[in-house]
Amino acid sequence: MSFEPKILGIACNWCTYTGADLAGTTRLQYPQNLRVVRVMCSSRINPSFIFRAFQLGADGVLVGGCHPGDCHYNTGNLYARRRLAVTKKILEFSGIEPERFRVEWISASEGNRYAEVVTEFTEQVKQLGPQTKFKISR
Amino acid sequence: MSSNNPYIPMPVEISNITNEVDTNDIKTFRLTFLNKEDEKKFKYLPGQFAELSIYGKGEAPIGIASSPTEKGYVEFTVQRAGTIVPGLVTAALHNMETGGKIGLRGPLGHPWPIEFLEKKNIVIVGGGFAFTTLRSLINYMLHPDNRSRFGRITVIYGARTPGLLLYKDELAAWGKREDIKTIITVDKGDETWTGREGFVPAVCKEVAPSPYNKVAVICGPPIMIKFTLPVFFDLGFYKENILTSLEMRMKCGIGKCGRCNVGYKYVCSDGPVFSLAELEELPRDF
Amino acid sequence: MLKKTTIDKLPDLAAHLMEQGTLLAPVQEAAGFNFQVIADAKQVDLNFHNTVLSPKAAFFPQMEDFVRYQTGKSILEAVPVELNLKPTFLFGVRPCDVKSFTIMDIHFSGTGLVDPYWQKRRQAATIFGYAFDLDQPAQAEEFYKTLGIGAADPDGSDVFMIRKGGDLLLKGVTLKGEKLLTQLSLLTAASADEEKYFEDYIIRGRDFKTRFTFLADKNIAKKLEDIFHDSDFWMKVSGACLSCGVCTFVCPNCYCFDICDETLFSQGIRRRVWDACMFTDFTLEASGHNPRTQVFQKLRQKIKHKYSYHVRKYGVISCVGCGRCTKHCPVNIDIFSIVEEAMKA
Amino acid sequence: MASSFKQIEDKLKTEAKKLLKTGQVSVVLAYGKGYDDNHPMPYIAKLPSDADNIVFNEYCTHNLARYLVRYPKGTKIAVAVKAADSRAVIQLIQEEKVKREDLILLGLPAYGMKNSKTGEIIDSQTTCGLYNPVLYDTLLGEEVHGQPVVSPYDVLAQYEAMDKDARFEFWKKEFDKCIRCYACRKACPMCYCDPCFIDQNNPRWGEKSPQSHGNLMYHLTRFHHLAGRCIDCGECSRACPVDIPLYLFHKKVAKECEEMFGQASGMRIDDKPVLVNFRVDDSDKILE
Repeated sequence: MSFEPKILGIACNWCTYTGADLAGTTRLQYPQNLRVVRVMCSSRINPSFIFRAFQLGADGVLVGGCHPGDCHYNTGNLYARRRLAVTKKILEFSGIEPERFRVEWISASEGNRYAEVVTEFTEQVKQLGPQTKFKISR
Repeated sequence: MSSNNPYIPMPVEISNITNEVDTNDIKTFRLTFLNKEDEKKFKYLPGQFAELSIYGKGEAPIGIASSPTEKGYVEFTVQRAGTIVPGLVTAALHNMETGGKIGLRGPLGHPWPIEFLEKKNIVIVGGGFAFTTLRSLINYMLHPDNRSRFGRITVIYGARTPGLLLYKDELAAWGKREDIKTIITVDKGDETWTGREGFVPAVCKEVAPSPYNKVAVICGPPIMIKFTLPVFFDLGFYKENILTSLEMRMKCGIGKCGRCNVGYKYVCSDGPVFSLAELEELPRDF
Repeated sequence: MLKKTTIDKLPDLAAHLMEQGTLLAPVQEAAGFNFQVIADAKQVDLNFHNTVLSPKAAFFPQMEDFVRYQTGKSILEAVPVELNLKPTFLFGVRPCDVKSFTIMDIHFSGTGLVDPYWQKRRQAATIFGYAFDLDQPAQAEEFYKTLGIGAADPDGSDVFMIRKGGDLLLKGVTLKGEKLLTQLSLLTAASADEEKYFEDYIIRGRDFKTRFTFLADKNIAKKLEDIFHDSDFWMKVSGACLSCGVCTFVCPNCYCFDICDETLFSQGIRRRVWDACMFTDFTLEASGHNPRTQVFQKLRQKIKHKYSYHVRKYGVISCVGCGRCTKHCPVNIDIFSIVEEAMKA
Repeated sequence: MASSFKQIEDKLKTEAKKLLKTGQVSVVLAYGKGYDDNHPMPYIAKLPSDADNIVFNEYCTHNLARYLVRYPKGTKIAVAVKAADSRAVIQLIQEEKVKREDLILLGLPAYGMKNSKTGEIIDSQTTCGLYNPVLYDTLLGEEVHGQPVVSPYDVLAQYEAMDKDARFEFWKKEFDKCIRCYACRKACPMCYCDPCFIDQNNPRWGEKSPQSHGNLMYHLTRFHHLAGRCIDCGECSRACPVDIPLYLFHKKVAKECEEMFGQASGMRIDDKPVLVNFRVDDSDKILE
């Protein structure tokens, strides 16, 4: 049986989550490995969410937010961009593959792009294999 | 490891839940033992406490509200605690329903000194939610088997509003009895309130029980205790005859975990009941 | 009867003990020596002054599991964790640390309810005390002489060991220890000279110089109670304190603990974990009220617990002068100096 | 020519006495005698006579900015600052924990500080490698010049070159040593949260027991919380009783922040901490 990664998606309510809805209503096909959690803004994401996701067994984490400049709260994703960049560097230096963590800007109208990103990211994580470093053994 | 291990709780079932106050954050839980041996082992007197234990949430030390004369169950009146740090155990308990199973570890601490109270006239002063172990004491003393061992009993109980008075039915029942004098006061009444208004210390001053052969048992919020103690002291009560119960963060409840000390006394294993004379020996700070 | 072996043969001795049970002995780590469960007999190393962490963890581990439970399931399905202990050999404990066990005994199994975990672990263990090297000066932090503990006191050990050049002299102090020594066939009998050396060494150890001040239990307990409300004094001595937990975690006598429910994937364990009176949440009540928030109150609690409350409650100071707290304090707070100053205050 | 420790100590005493006498400040944060000469302690002078107890020698490594947040706002404080301490003060001012006008900074240009635990010289290997305070009101001694300028990030090269699996093993081994005494966060001048995220019980981010996963969560999140704020004083690593090289990770995060956002922490009062700031033209490249 091939490896089916578990991927946590954290999506902003206004853009990416709506984009995901659009991808669904337009009947686009994309892998089912992603489990999406909706947050009000990408800047709501506490870096601990990401560490915790990896600890609890996520093989990858995908964060989706509005394009810079389009934030529903004007500047939320601009803060998030900086913060999540740091998160990525920390993950990298701690020894986990940084490719397991990805931030994408996907607007509400980009259902296609959403499907593309999810497909691509799932494939990427699949290549990396199961994430065992952070994962807490049961 | 389970037998005689003081850290392992015994299983109990919630057989009844009473909503005590109109703010819905204080409930009385009636617990029955699932193992009959545990019930025999759980011998307590008024004033003792026990750890209510919910796996996954933790433990909370709560005073026993029922009297040992009530057989077959124990009762605990629990307030949903915490504004800054949520009280995990009390919140979980409040979300439970009849039939839920929790753990119980106890009885812990020292009770009100029953033998010392015998043949004396007793003034019981309670404030708000801290009335629980006093209710246990009153019910214990009022029991037909015990009533003759004690002298006159006066109860002074205050709460912020009428809706916050605990055990309303029992209060009414005591009011009708001849062998107990009950004085209920609230800080501020509402339209339907016909009783007394005023703070507990002021009421104590007004009632002015004579100190002769009397013991005062006081339990309430710190602010009430702070102002009530001097009243009794001024009335001429001996310090040894003023009793109160302390509260502090506890974990083990058996004097091992080292956090609930006031001076060299652990509130859990040396208390929680202290006389004013004992308290004065302890430092006034933590 | 005094027995002996050579330091070269230490791995053999260790291997013998490992056959009979679990061996805990000092091992060189990056930050210094520490007691470890020995897997390879060659690891045992007696060339240490003292360990970074105290050996209390042998009887009072930082994590002690009480109960396994599953969330969402009934309490009736919770399973108490059984302690299945093999005989344990605690090898190479310095006299001051051995003394700490007897002090902790009073708290855990001597008074009130008995702590079953401490008691079981204690009963399973044989303690090999190991005298300090009297030819090396004591470290600047140490002050066990103040607490009346000699550098070569065998009290409390089951077997006591003294090093003589390349030899290791061993003597059974308790029946348990003596019996064990007779079973260890690789030990040889010591000569009369060595016997004398051993006895003299113990006596010499009593005069071994560490920091010293005259301290009577009752006096210091009383004195500290008298100055309890002297917050100027406490503010002064705690000025630098960061209220971290290093001093309590390395201390052989600190026993405060927290009971935590730790759940992962709906499998949980109720366990006790070391706690420190220096932590903010140590006394934080569920209501949000915290009676002890100031740094000086926390340090006062720590010092008074050891030198005053413990004396009032159990009749003995809960400190053995090992100096670990001072040595590892990030800001060099010295409990000995504070006690000395308190006596003067 | 740099001033000797003794010269600086004398000036520090005089200055502290003067400030306390004139009532310009109510507290002077400096160093005092410990139980021996190699172990001085942070010292809080409140009376002019207290100033005589002040010492300064090569072991006075503690970051005094740690104590600033303890005082109620508006307290006038004079604080002796070495290079890293002054950066911590600047960072605290940026974060509005203290006000510049409440502080008098007594600069200590110190070269040759030693770690009292190991006796090693403290340099850019474990700290920021600056010797002169960045900001001060009075400089008590001559500025240190002529020392080779070494990037504080040079020490990272060896770890960055590591294979990621080896690096994970390295950190896992280090974090597994942790006994969760929290000396690192308590010694840190920038760790002033109350309660710390790790002490929260709902949600609980990490267990209280020192197990691998809780340790990892605690340390990684702490590194993140100090991103762009850590001023590389190295106090956390010196405070650690089990010698976890926390400074390495802090240095790495600081380096990345500096490269991505073009701003080093604690250098200018007017800066904003990088993670509470943004530029519209921040590149998306930083996320790659």
